[in-house]
Amino acid sequence: MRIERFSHQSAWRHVAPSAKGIFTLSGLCAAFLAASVAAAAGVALTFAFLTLAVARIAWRSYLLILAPALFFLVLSAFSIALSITWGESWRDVSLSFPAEQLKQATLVCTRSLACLCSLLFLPLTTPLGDLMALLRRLRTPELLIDIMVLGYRSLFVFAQVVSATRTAQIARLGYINTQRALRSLGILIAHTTLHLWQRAEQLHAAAQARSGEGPLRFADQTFPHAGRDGLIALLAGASLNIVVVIAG
Amino acid sequence: MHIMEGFLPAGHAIGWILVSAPVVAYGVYSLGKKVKKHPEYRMLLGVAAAFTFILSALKIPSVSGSSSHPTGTGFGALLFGPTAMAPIGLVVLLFQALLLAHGGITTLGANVFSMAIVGPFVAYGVFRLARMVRLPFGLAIFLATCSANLMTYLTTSAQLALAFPDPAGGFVASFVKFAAIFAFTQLPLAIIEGLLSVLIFNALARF
Amino acid sequence: MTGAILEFQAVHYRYPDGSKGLDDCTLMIAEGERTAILGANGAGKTTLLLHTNGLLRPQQGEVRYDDRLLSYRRAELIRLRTDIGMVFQNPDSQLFSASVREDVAFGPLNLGLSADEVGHRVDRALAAVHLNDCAHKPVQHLSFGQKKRVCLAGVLAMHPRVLILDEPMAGLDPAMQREFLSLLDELHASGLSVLLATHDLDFAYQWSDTMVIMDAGKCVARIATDTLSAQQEVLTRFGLGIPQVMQVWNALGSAEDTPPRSVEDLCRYIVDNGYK
Amino acid sequence: MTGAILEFQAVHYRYPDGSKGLDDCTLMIAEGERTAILGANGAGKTTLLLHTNGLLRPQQGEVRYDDRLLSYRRAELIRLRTDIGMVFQNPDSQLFSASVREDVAFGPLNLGLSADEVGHRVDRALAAVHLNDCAHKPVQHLSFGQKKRVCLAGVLAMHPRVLILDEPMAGLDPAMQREFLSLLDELHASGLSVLLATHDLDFAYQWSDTMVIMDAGKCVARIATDTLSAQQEVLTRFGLGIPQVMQVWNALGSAEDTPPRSVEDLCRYIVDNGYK
Repeated sequence: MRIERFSHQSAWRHVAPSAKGIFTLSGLCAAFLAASVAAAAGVALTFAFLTLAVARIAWRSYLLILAPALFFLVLSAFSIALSITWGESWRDVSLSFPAEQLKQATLVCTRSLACLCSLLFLPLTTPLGDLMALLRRLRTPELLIDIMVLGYRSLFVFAQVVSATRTAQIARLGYINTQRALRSLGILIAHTTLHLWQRAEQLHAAAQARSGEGPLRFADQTFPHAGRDGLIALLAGASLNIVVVIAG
Repeated sequence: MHIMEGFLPAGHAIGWILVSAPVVAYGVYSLGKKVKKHPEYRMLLGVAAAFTFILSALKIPSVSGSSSHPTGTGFGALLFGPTAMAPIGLVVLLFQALLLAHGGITTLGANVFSMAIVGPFVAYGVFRLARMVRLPFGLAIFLATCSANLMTYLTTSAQLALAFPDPAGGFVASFVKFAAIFAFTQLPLAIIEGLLSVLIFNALARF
Repeated sequence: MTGAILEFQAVHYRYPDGSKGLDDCTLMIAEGERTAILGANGAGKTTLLLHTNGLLRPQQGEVRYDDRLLSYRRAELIRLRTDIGMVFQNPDSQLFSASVREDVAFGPLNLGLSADEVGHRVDRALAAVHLNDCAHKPVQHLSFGQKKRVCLAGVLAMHPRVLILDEPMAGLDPAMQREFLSLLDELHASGLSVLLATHDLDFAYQWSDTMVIMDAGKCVARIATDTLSAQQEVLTRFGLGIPQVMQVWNALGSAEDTPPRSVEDLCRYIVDNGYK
Repeated sequence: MTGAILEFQAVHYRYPDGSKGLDDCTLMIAEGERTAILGANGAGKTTLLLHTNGLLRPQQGEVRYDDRLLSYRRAELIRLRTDIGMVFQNPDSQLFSASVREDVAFGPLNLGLSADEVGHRVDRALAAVHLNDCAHKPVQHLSFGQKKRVCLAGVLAMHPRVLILDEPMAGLDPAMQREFLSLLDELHASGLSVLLATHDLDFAYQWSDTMVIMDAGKCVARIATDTLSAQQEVLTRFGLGIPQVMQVWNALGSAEDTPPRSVEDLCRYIVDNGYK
C-alpha cells in the first residue's frame, strides 16, 4: 500500500485525473509502438523520471514498488528466451537460448517495463478515489463503481482487523511451526469471513440512516483546469508517440 | 499468477479483454438484479472485494519456507457463487494493478479471464460434481479450490504460450515450458490453498 | 417542560436471533433538550436508538415523531431520517468512502439536492466539526477522533433537528473527549435536540438535561438531571452507581439542594465555602 | 524497589507508514508491581506494549527481559511470549475460535502440551476469570465483558509471569469495570506482574503502584503513585489533568500527605474528619 501513500503527497495531486489518465494511456500506447529496445527503454525512463519528480518519491522506494513485478518479469523473460526441443524420446530434451528468442525476450521485457512505468505514473500521482470518480464520469456501470468505492474503503478496515487478529495469534504462539501456522491462518480467515456479513449489515444500516437505499451517490471533486490539463496531456502524449515511432 | 503489465502483445491484450468483457457484463447484470431485491447485498459485494484483496495479500507459510499468496478466488466462488466473482475479481485485479503494481491494465482482460472467470467456475463446477458423487465435504472443498488454483495457472501458461509460441515446437512446446517453469511455485501453492480452504470451512462450520 | 419530539409507547422488539431488544418500552424525548440514555451493556440502549429513525420497526407498540404516529412509508422514512441524524458507535462501520468530502456529501446527495447546495452544506458541516483542513485527506489517514467527527459532519449535512449518538465518548482520550463535548454543546446551543446513549454516568450527569434509565429493554426512569440528587436510589437500584461528584457532595453533607455537575464546579464550591 | 523484569533502553521504532511509534524510549518495569502506562492517543503506549513480548522489534536501542538482552531468536521468542501474556483492546479481534474452550486452548495447544494438560489449564484459567459455566458457549453469544474475560483466560492458560493489557476498561460498563478490576487485583495478588496502558487517569491513580507517562513516543516520567500528589505538575505538563479525587483533595487543602485513591476512600475521609 506504499503507492497509496505517495499518491496523496504528489505535486500533481490537483491536476485533472482525466489529463493524467490520457498521459498514462499515451505512455502505454508508445510502449507498444516502440519497435526497438532503445525506444521502449526511452519511454520507461521518461515516465520513471517524471514520476520520481512529480510524486516526490525516492528512487529507492520506487524500486521497492517495482521489485515484485521485476521478479516476475525476469522469470517470464527467461521462459520466453528458453527453447525446449525434443528428440526421439521424452528423455532426449535439449535446452537452448536461440538468438531470435533472446532478442524477442529483451524487447518484450523493455516494453513491459515501459508499460509498468507509464501505469505507475497514474496511481502514484492520483489517489484511487479520484480515479474512481473519473471512471464514474466515463459511465462505468454503477454497481462496479459501488464495489470499488466500498471495497477501497473496506480494504483499510479489513487490513486492520486481519492484522490485529494475526498479532493476537502470534502473541499466543499461533505461528510456531508450519502446521500450526496453516491452522491459525485458516482460523483467521474463517473469523474474518464472518465479519463480512456483519460489516455489510452495519454499512447498510448506516446508509439507510442517511437515506441511501439505492446506488451510492457521491459528489465529484471538480478540477478547474481539466480542459487545459487534458489538452496539454494530449499534446505531450502525442509528441511522445511520434518521437517513439520516428526513433523506431 | 498475474501476467505483468505490457507483457502480452497488443492483439492478445485486446483479444482477452473482448473474451472477458461479456462474462463480467453478465455478472454485473445478474448482480444488479440481486441488489435490487436485496439492497444490503450491494454492501456485501464491496466488502467481499476488499476481503478477496486482503486474502491475496496474506502470506502463506509454504513448504519451501518462502512466502507466497493464494488467489482466493476459488474460496470466494464457493462463498458468493462464480458469477459474482467476475465483477469482484475485476475490481480486485484493478486494485492490485493500481495499488500493488501486480498485473496491469493492458493485461487486465487476460488476468480477469484466468483468475476471475476460469478459477471460480472450475471451483464451483468441481465442488458441485464432487458433492454429486457424494465425496465428503472436506474433500470436495479441497478438490474445488486446489483445482481452481491449478487451472488458473494452466490458463495463464496457455495465454503466455499463445502469445509466445516456441519457434520450433509451437504452442504445445511453449505451453509445457511455461507450465513447467511456474510449476515450481504454483504446485505447492495449489495444494496449500486447497488445505487452507478445508481448514477455513472446518472453522466456519463450527461457528 | 417542552413538547415531545419523540415518543415511545409500549414498544416491543425482539431480534431475529431471539435476543430481547425492547420490552414494553415507554418514554418521551423532549424537543431541544440534551437527553442521556443510561443503562448497562445489553439494556437495550442501541435498540432504542435504532427505533428513533425507523431503522428498526416496533413489533408491538407505537413510535411517534412530532406527535405523529410513524407509518414507515417511504416518503415519511426519508423525512424522518433527514430530521433525525444518527451517529453510530464505530466510525469504521459507517464511513463508506475513502474521501472525507465524498462521505459527508453522501446524505445530502441522497436528498436530491443540487451540486451547489451539497457543496455548501458539506463545507458548513465540516466547519461545524472543525475539520475543514481535513476535507481532502483520505479517511484511512485520519485519527479515531477525527473519524468520529467526520461521521458527525455526515449527519449534520442533512440538517437534522435531532442528533442521536451511540456511546460518543467511547475510545476517545480525555483531550478528545473535552473537544467532542464542547462540539456537542455548540450544536445543542444552535438549536439541535441531542439524544445519546452512554454507560458513563459521570459524563451523563455533567452533560445532560434529562436522564433516561434503561434496564432489560424497559425504560425504568426518566429524571431531570437537576433533581437527580433527590432520586439517587433509582441509580443504585439499577446498579449504575452514583456520580462521583455527587458522592463527594453527599459526604460533605451540604445544605444546598442542587449539587454541582462537574469536579471543577465541586472544587470551586469547596474552596468558596471554606471547607476546612 | 524490586528488580526490573522488563527494561527499555533508548528504543526507537518507526512504523512502515512513516508514523512514529517510539522515540528514544527508556523505562523500567519492576517485577511484581502494578504499572499503568498513561498518555494521550498516539503517545506510543500500544507500540511500547508490542515491544514487551517481541511482537515488534526495536529499530534502535535495547529491550531486556529478566536482565537478559533480547536476541529475538525463535526459542527465546517462544519463552518470552509464554512468560508475557498480552490482552489486546478489542476482544472481537482476538477471539477467533468458535467456542470459549477452544479459544482458551489455542495458546496451550501451540505450546505442544498434552491434551490432558491443556484441558487442566483451560479449566483453571476459566475458573480464574469466573467463567466456568460459559465454557461451551459460542463466543458470539457472550457479553462484551465476558469476552474480555475470555481473552484474559486465553492468556492465563499460558501461565505467564507478566500480564500486559491494552485499555482493559474501554467499553466496559461500570459494573463490569468493578468486576474486571477485582479480577486484576486477584491475579496480582497471586504473584503476577501487571502492566497496562490506559488513558483513564482516575482508574490508573486508583489501581497502580507505579505510573509511567508517555508523550510523543518517549517515556517522560515514572512516578510511584503514592507520591503523585507531590508531582502533580508532571501530569498537567503533559495534558493529562489531575485525578478527580486529587482535585477535590487539593480543594479541601488537607494537611495530610497521601490523598486517598478512590472516591469511596475520599468520602470516608471527609465524613471521618467531619468536614462541614
